[in-house]
Amino acid sequence: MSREEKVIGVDEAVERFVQDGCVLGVGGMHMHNNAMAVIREIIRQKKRIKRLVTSPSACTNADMLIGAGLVEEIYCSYVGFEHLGLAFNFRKFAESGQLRVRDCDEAFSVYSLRGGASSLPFHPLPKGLETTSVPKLNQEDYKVTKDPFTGEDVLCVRSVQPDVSIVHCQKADAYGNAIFEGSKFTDFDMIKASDKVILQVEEVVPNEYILQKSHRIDVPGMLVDAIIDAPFGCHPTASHKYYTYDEDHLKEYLKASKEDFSAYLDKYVYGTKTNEDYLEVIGGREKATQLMERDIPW
Amino acid sequence: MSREEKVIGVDEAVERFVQDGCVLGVGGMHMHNNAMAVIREIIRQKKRIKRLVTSPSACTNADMLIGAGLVEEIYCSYVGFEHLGLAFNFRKFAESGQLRVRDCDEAFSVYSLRGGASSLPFHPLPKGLETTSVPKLNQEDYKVTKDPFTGEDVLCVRSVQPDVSIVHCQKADAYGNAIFEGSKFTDFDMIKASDKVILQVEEVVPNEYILQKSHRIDVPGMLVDAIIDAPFGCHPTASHKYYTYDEDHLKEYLKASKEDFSAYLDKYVYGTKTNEDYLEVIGGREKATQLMERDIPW
Amino acid sequence: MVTALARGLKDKEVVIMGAFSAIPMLASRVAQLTHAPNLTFICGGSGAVNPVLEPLPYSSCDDRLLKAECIYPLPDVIDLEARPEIDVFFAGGLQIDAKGSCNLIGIGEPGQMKFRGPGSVGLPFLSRARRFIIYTMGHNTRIFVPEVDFISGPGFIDQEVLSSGPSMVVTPLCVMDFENKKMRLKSLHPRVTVEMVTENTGFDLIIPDDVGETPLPTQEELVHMRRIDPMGAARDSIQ
Amino acid sequence: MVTALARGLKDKEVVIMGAFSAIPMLASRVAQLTHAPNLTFICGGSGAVNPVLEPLPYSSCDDRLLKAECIYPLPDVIDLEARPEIDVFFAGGLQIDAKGSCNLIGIGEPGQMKFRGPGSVGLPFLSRARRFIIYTMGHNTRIFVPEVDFISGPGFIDQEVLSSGPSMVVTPLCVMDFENKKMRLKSLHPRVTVEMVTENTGFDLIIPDDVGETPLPTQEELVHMRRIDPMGAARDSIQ
Repeated sequence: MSREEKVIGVDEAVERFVQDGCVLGVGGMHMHNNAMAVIREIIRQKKRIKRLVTSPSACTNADMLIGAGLVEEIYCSYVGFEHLGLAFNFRKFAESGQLRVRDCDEAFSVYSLRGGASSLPFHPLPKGLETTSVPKLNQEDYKVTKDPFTGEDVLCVRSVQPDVSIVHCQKADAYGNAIFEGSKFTDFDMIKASDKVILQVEEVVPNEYILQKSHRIDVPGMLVDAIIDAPFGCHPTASHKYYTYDEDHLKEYLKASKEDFSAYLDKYVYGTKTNEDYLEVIGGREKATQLMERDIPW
Repeated sequence: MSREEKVIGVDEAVERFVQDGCVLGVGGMHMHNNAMAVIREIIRQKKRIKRLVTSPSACTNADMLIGAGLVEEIYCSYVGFEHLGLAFNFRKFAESGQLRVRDCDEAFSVYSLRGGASSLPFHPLPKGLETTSVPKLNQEDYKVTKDPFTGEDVLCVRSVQPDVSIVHCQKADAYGNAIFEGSKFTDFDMIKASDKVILQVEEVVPNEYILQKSHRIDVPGMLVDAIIDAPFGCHPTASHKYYTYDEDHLKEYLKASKEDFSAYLDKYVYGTKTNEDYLEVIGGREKATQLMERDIPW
Repeated sequence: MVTALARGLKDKEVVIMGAFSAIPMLASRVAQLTHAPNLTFICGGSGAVNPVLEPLPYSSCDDRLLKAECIYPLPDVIDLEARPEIDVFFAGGLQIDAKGSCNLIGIGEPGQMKFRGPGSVGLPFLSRARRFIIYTMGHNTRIFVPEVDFISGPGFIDQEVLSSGPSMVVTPLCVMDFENKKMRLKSLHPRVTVEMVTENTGFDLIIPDDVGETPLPTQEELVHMRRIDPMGAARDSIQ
Repeated sequence: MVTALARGLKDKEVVIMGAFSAIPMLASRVAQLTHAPNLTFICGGSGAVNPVLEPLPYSSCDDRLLKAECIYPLPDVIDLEARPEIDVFFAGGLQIDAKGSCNLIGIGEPGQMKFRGPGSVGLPFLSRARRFIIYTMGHNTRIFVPEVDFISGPGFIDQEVLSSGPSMVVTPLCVMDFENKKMRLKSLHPRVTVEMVTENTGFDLIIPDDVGETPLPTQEELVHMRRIDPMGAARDSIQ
């Protein structure tokens, strides 16, 4: 008998692991490490998302799914484009009521997933967070219990366990043992909390590489269900230590989302069948080289 | 102005940061990474410990303090010597009532410190852990509250924030930025939960080394109050990837703790003033070489 | 702005900032290189602790921050935000009110916002930081309102919080602080008048007799700023 | 013992073990190299996932385990112990009873134990593992008792738990399983008789008609065992 590899095509991964009506986690933060190759495939397959779970700061990963009309509700700590501006699909769908926003904050993003990762029924919050408007706006996910040691009221959040999460790592072997070369954001807790995990990677490395670097392995393979080999798969966002975000493309995206987002989707998502197609459309090797070449301190 | 270094003598560190009657955390697990140079100094200075907090599996780090008569109570998930046998000081003091044992388990060890690290008033447990004798034996630290989302009863543990913790890392710079070369056990959560942290290290490395390895730094310096430069300071336990535990010495220790522990303390603790003295008494360079030379797969 | 923020930080403090923070990052690094060598600063989502910052990036999660003393995982950063270790939290908002509360949730009524904001992110932790500093890239009456529509980060509110509250507000026009829990003009940036500030503030700002001028950067500060920020990320941030 | 344990593991299972685990570590690695290539095993406190194990160390936290596919931090391992991912938990105890409950707390009455045990460590998580396997380095009436004085890890108890309970017990004398939630002899190791087992067991063990002989290691298993464990850590573990 021999060991089974988990590297499969993005189309197969989405077909098998992303069910219509699922609770979907998407990793990455701001315009970094968004697993866009898989997210574009979710849009191609028109999978409907019951509830979207993100890091404390979501970006295109959430906004594109929303703009494609696939998201029913979102746990929202922040959706935006940092210094590049606001997320227009998110705003439009939220303001028109097509998207239900379950307001939350950074503490919810982290502790709800940690509660999920530890199989806790709920997760208490540190004192003070009850003073904002967030728990008042979202009484479904923030509730009060008694501290059994002091009898005082304590605000708690619901534990969250996504049905499936889509996370980007820089390297993994064929069995799912994976390395974040840069920041991990909240992706590791998301992986731990999720029932199924699709890992998009820049490169698949040999198992021997993993064994030589055991002190650097962030994700043990047992937590991973499918590996998608998608170089430049984060575009237009960055993949830490591999390439930076494509500011020109993000500005084009933001303009499109203000004006005619379906044209954007037609050109870049429905009009491309694979990650390779997509990379040709956004500018091929020349664009890739440009995003890799930059001043770095390390 | 220039940046202040945190490397100080072990005597000064214990005088300044370990108060009589404190809640003390000691890092390491089984016969690995016990910060014994600092613990021996605590015994020399006869600091009284109100409550001892350990990893899920304590060893000499707890047993020696108990045998020196300094510990009033202990959160006990396990105190022992794994394949080498039971902890006799612990047994003797527990059975005679001189030591108050607050029975707990691995889940308590981890989640009570995580609760402390996150400033939570308490920490819920996953369902099922209420079925053992542990919460019945320790109703002070295990209590039941309501899940505010379902109304069901949920067993919870007290959050723990040690006044000071003594942890061993392999490397740190003079500002406390530190690396665990091997396993971290539960030491990182202990550091996060503690008010003050004394870090014992095998070697102090330059800040430039840290900046070159930023992806490998486990502890940011802001969490560390004092750094103790103590090569071989874990003896008779191991320091991961530096040297193994001294099985002969541990057997001598266990024999002494069954028979005449004060003679052991006189010879190895009260009879030595510094870590350097101690290393001479246990066999000097020859012993050190022997513990470093062994078959390793990496 | 950078100079005012840098001088607002003290030696040995631990400082944290979130999204859109080129200016606070630069200010922290300048403080560290001048009067506050023992300052620790943490760049939000990237987890970078004391990054070298050459060059200063636009994004708080940029991988160019990762030459640092530690890449502290974000969940650990968030644990830290709840601990007394954080001395200064840098905050901002779509709306900021006279008592220093900040709003990133939106504008309008619950359930029918006419403007949906991005969300509160880390601002709720303002309730636990020793103090916080507000900075904003614009200064107008849409931002500075009498009372925020929603509270993402509490300023001086009626409920008790652990934080001592906001200590300073820095905008492209001026520096402000607080007197009896209400915002007060402290100093004007060069070429700015009191009228320019009051016209662009949607509530009655306390105007003391001795409004000073915001100090200009010293030669030393300028040298550091130019070396750290060759791309001009800080300047580009101002609207 | 190693062979019996190895064959008790199935392909694709995730297996976890705690302290004093030279034998389960060796058994897991042998299973992986023979019939279960997709088995994942985690060595307790070290956090080593799928270590190469050459040489097999005595301590479950030894740094010689750290040539592995991941060094998974212990708190994360403990989170995993509460998740449905763990198929098999290796357990043991000072006392083990007919229903498979294990005790590491001590012997005697609460508040006045005549023998204070080391403590329960990870055994409470037996309530959540899909199933668990008990192994013990001795087989006598002090260990195998009618009812444990304290429950560290619940076997077939009255309360409902998520686990399907203990599936197998391996001792230096024999292999046992469970029938109607009570322990039953399954096979005898070479040169062991039914009487030797019953005399050393403090309760009425179910003795079926067809007690088999525990299979000997195959040549392939022996080759792996000798290469992985040149120091004889597994053999030394048996009392």
